[in-house]
Amino acid sequence: MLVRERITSTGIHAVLIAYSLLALFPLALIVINSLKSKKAIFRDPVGLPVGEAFSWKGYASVLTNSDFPLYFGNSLIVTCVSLFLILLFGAMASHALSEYRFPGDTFLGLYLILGIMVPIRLGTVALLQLVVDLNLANTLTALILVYTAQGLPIAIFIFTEFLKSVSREIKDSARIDGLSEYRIFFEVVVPLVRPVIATVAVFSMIPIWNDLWFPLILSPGEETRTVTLGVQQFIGQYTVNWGAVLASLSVAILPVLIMYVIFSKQLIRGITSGAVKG
Amino acid sequence: MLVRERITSTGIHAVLIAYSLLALFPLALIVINSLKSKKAIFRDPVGLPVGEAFSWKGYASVLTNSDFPLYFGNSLIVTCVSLFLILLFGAMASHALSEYRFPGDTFLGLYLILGIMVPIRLGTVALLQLVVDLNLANTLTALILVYTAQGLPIAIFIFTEFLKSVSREIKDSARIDGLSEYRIFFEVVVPLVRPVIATVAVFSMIPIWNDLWFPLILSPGEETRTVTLGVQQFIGQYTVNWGAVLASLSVAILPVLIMYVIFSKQLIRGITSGAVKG
Amino acid sequence: MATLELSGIKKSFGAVEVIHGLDLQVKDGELIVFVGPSGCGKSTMLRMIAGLEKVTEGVISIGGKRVDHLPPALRGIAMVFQSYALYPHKNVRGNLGFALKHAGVPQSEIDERVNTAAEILELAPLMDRKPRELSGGQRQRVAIGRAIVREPDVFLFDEPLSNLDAALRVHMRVEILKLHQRLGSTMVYVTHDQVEAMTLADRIVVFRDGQVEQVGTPLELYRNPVNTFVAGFIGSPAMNFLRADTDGNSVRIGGAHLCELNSSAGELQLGIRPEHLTLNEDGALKGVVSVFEHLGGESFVHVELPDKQTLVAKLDGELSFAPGEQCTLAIKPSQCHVFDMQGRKIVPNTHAMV
Amino acid sequence: MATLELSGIKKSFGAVEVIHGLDLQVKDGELIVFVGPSGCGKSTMLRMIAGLEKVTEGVISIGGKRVDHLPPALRGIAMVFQSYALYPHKNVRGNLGFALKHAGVPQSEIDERVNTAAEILELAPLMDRKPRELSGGQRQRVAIGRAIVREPDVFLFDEPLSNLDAALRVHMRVEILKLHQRLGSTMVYVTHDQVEAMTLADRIVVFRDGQVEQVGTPLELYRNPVNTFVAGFIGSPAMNFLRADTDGNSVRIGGAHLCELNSSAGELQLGIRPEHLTLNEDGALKGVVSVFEHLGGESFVHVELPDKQTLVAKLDGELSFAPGEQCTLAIKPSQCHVFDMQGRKIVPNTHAMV
Repeated sequence: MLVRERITSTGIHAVLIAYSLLALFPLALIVINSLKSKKAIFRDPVGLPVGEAFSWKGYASVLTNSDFPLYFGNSLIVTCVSLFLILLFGAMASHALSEYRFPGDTFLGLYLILGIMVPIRLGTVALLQLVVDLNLANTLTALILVYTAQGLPIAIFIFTEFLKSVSREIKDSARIDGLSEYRIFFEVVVPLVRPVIATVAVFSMIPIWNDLWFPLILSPGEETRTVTLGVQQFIGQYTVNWGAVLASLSVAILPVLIMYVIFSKQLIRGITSGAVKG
Repeated sequence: MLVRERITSTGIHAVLIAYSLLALFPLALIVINSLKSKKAIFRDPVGLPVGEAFSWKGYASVLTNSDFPLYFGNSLIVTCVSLFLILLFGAMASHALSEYRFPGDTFLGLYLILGIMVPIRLGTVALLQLVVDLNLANTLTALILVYTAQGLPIAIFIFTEFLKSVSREIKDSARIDGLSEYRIFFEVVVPLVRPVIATVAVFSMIPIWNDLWFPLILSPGEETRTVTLGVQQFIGQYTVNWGAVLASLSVAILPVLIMYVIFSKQLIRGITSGAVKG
Repeated sequence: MATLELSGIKKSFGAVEVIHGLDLQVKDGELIVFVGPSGCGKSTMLRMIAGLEKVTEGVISIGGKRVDHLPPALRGIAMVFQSYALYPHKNVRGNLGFALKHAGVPQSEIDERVNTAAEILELAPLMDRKPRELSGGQRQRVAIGRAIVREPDVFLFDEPLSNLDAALRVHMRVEILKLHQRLGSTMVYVTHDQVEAMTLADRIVVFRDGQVEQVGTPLELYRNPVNTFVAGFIGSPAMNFLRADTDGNSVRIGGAHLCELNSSAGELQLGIRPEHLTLNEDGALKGVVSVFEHLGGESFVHVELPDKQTLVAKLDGELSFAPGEQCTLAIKPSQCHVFDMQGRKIVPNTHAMV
Repeated sequence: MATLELSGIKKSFGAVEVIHGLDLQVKDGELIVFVGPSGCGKSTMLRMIAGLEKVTEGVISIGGKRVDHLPPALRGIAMVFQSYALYPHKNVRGNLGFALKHAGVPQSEIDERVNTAAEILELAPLMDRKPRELSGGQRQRVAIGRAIVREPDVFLFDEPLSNLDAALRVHMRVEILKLHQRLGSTMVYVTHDQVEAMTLADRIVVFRDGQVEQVGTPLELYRNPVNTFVAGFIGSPAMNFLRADTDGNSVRIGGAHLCELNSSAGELQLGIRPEHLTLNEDGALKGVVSVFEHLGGESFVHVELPDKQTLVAKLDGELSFAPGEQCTLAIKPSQCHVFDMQGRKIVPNTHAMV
């Protein structure tokens, strides 16, 4: 079996590299074009940024002419905090639903998950009103709250599915060892479902990072703009600063790659244990 | 246990009604305001459309001045066909991954699911080029292909998780009874995972129906506009025809409600079996 | 080392009562086995003693101190689970010492107690392994070791051998018996397997539908079951039950006189253990062999009586019967158990040989 | 009703060979049991016969016709699975008739065959129920019925009783034996339980690590196991194995003369079945009782010999020993099994009483 494991491990790395090349091609295209002049972009979109085609102008306009670092920081704060809240509340709620019996547990479980079916965008008008009433308009807090609410239903759905498979006896055993319910959750349950947490983290992160709708509506102010919104300023009504758009997209890809590196080991373990027979 | 079941069933309906009221409040707000004049909308956003506030103008402009029915049909075609393809290919691929052993099955499983991590939007530039090369620009086919690709990874991830739980022996038994592999899939496996299919259907549908990005980029033409894109025409640079926007949003909610009715029974069964201890 | 007292224990889940008032005194150092079919409430009762389920009504005392309001960690109990329930990310030493470390016991004492437990269970060579690197039997030994280091007043075992294969189950059963002899602790052991119950228990508690059917030593239950449920549950192969009738003096099966009994006339059930039947040409039970099962050292003969009732006899392994052969069996009246039609034991006043 | 022939069967998963060349002839109407610990390849062999796994090398013939290239449905087999594998959305009648309907059998014949099977298995009152409305035993009867309606040449059973509780397992075992007596079909039955194997089989095939250790009738295996694996696997409680040595004439355990044997001098293993040991003051096996297990009708005494070897004796249920008591056991030399240190049986030339 050891041999087979080594083969599988090598194979997984091979497929990851191949996949990365494939998946990164469009990204590479963006990065390459971000280093070219506008003319060169349209003349030869797949050409390399060499000779006269090469241009720093995109990056220059992003980093000097705009508040790009601010936007980037905003995006980072909103995404990380929302993600943290989604994972924390999602996992804890699912743990409670799968572990404790209390009046209305079925109803609560349904209630928490039903959100999958109703897109939060349909409530935009009401949300905007609420945000204004709470004096949260043009704050990152508003975005964080909305994204947490948006990400929770599916996180709870997936967590509940996996937490069911955590042995009840191991939790009882910890209880007899005198651990509090919180320590049981953090010291016994969380280490057992780490791959699931990584999976949920990655696919909860993307829609938050990429969202345009809520930043536009809830916090379009100069101070609270996110990267995706910030990029829009280079897309004018009639002319588009393609170099700058592509340069900012290049920088915006960074956190996705960082997340990938952080979570990949756990994620692969989660996916293989899910996709491949034991 | 029968009593408990009845209690649970009544309770579930109670919670569903309560939830619907809560979830439908923003929708109701949209519908109510869509029936009001522009002035009335801003003077009293939660007021009922009575007396002088009442106005058909929004609907009138949607249904007469625009190609709204066309857009609606486009959205419907794109969503239904994409959904059908996601469910069909997703379920079949997951079945193959969980049922058959073949060289590279682990790698293929990884490859199919890794898409969760890389948002398809990052490949927009390359996609646009591909679509133009294939002469698919401004066709619904382009949208359907992109949405199918976008929805497949998470569909496969969730299907694989559930298909693992389908007893291997029941499939072997069908094989001994002489069923072909396709009939085993459609007659034995699909009926067993119907609630999962409903769940995946509902949460794959919403992002497709609501998407603005790809219709804008791949098929912005007059003939192939979707509802969400169509609504944009009422949002001018400086003036917004709010009555028309809200009226079109009201109509656009319809299919979500219809899906809800179609899938709710299966979906609730799926969610309760997931969220609640057996 | 302590007594355990249960008095008037009731347990309901919602409107459904699953334990209907249970009283039991467990003596210091006694090994008590809860046995019964699945769903009879035996595991629920154990989980209530552990504090993992709330008691709906009644009092639980350990060593004379009422504990039913205390959390599990303060009750002085340790529990061994069916699935071992080891922490997968800790090695054997970490698993053994975890509860003590959490309770703030000094490291030197933890080491001492862990090493003692490891020595008792021969775990010393495994101390640095993770649970996934252990076999089923080794995992269960670690689980038992984890209970030992806590030096509890009462050990609780929840079907600890169910996940092991047959050979290992026999081996671990003897290990647990030796452990009890060595530690002399009070133990409560839950199982659905009557062989485990018979071999391990000082006293057995037989559960059915949340009710205690009988409490007694293994031999008391074997020799004097109070009803057909206990009689059928204890012993393998299971006791034969035959419909018989009596005129107040003579017990007859299908018209044939079997033994004498002073009671009111009417129908009754006769319980006969397969191992008490003997081949005897003059026996009262004549019939036709329907199935013959050979186990090597012994054999089971299924005999169909003229009135279509069947019974199983456990006979010598040297014998052989073909289906359809005639067979005549005898039973000593003193080894017959007489039950009424509701399954309750009737104690006969006099016995006489056939 | 047909013969089944396996010749030179090998099976590899990737680079790992799990069946290392297997030959077996099953006679028409024979009930063959594959038995062995988990992972020994017995289920894989059954799945190859069914056509659910490809054969890596070798030939499978049913009724003289080679079938290993055919899909399962064309091999003339029917299979009963451990988890019953009923279609949950079809009722009992639908489950029974499904294969025939799919094969295009006319409805009148389907009805006839379904009704016959239902009658044999007493399923008539359950015909309109869904599988989830049936008990475990009823589900297994439906699964068997589904095999019967197909009127196969060979029935295949894959641990069909493993999911049932102990009492029901005994009952269904007898049912299967009766079914075989009634249908007279060729059957292959896989189990890990030696009791099922002993009671059901015409012949038993003992598997270990993808190899056949021994093929024979239950009594042949019980009386003449070819090695310690078969000897230890068949029979309950398991055979005792004692280290002994011989000078070419006398077999000694811990220095005490036990029996005579003509062979080369050296170490050997002595196999003694617990049921062949008797209490006897003059016996050769003197030791101290370490554990005493009482089962009612019989009891197991664990005795530790002076050289620290232990053995188990199965004695009368009326006896009682306390741990630490002296105990002397005797064994007839003709009931000793002599194995070399590699576990292979040595057939002794002469025997003599102690």
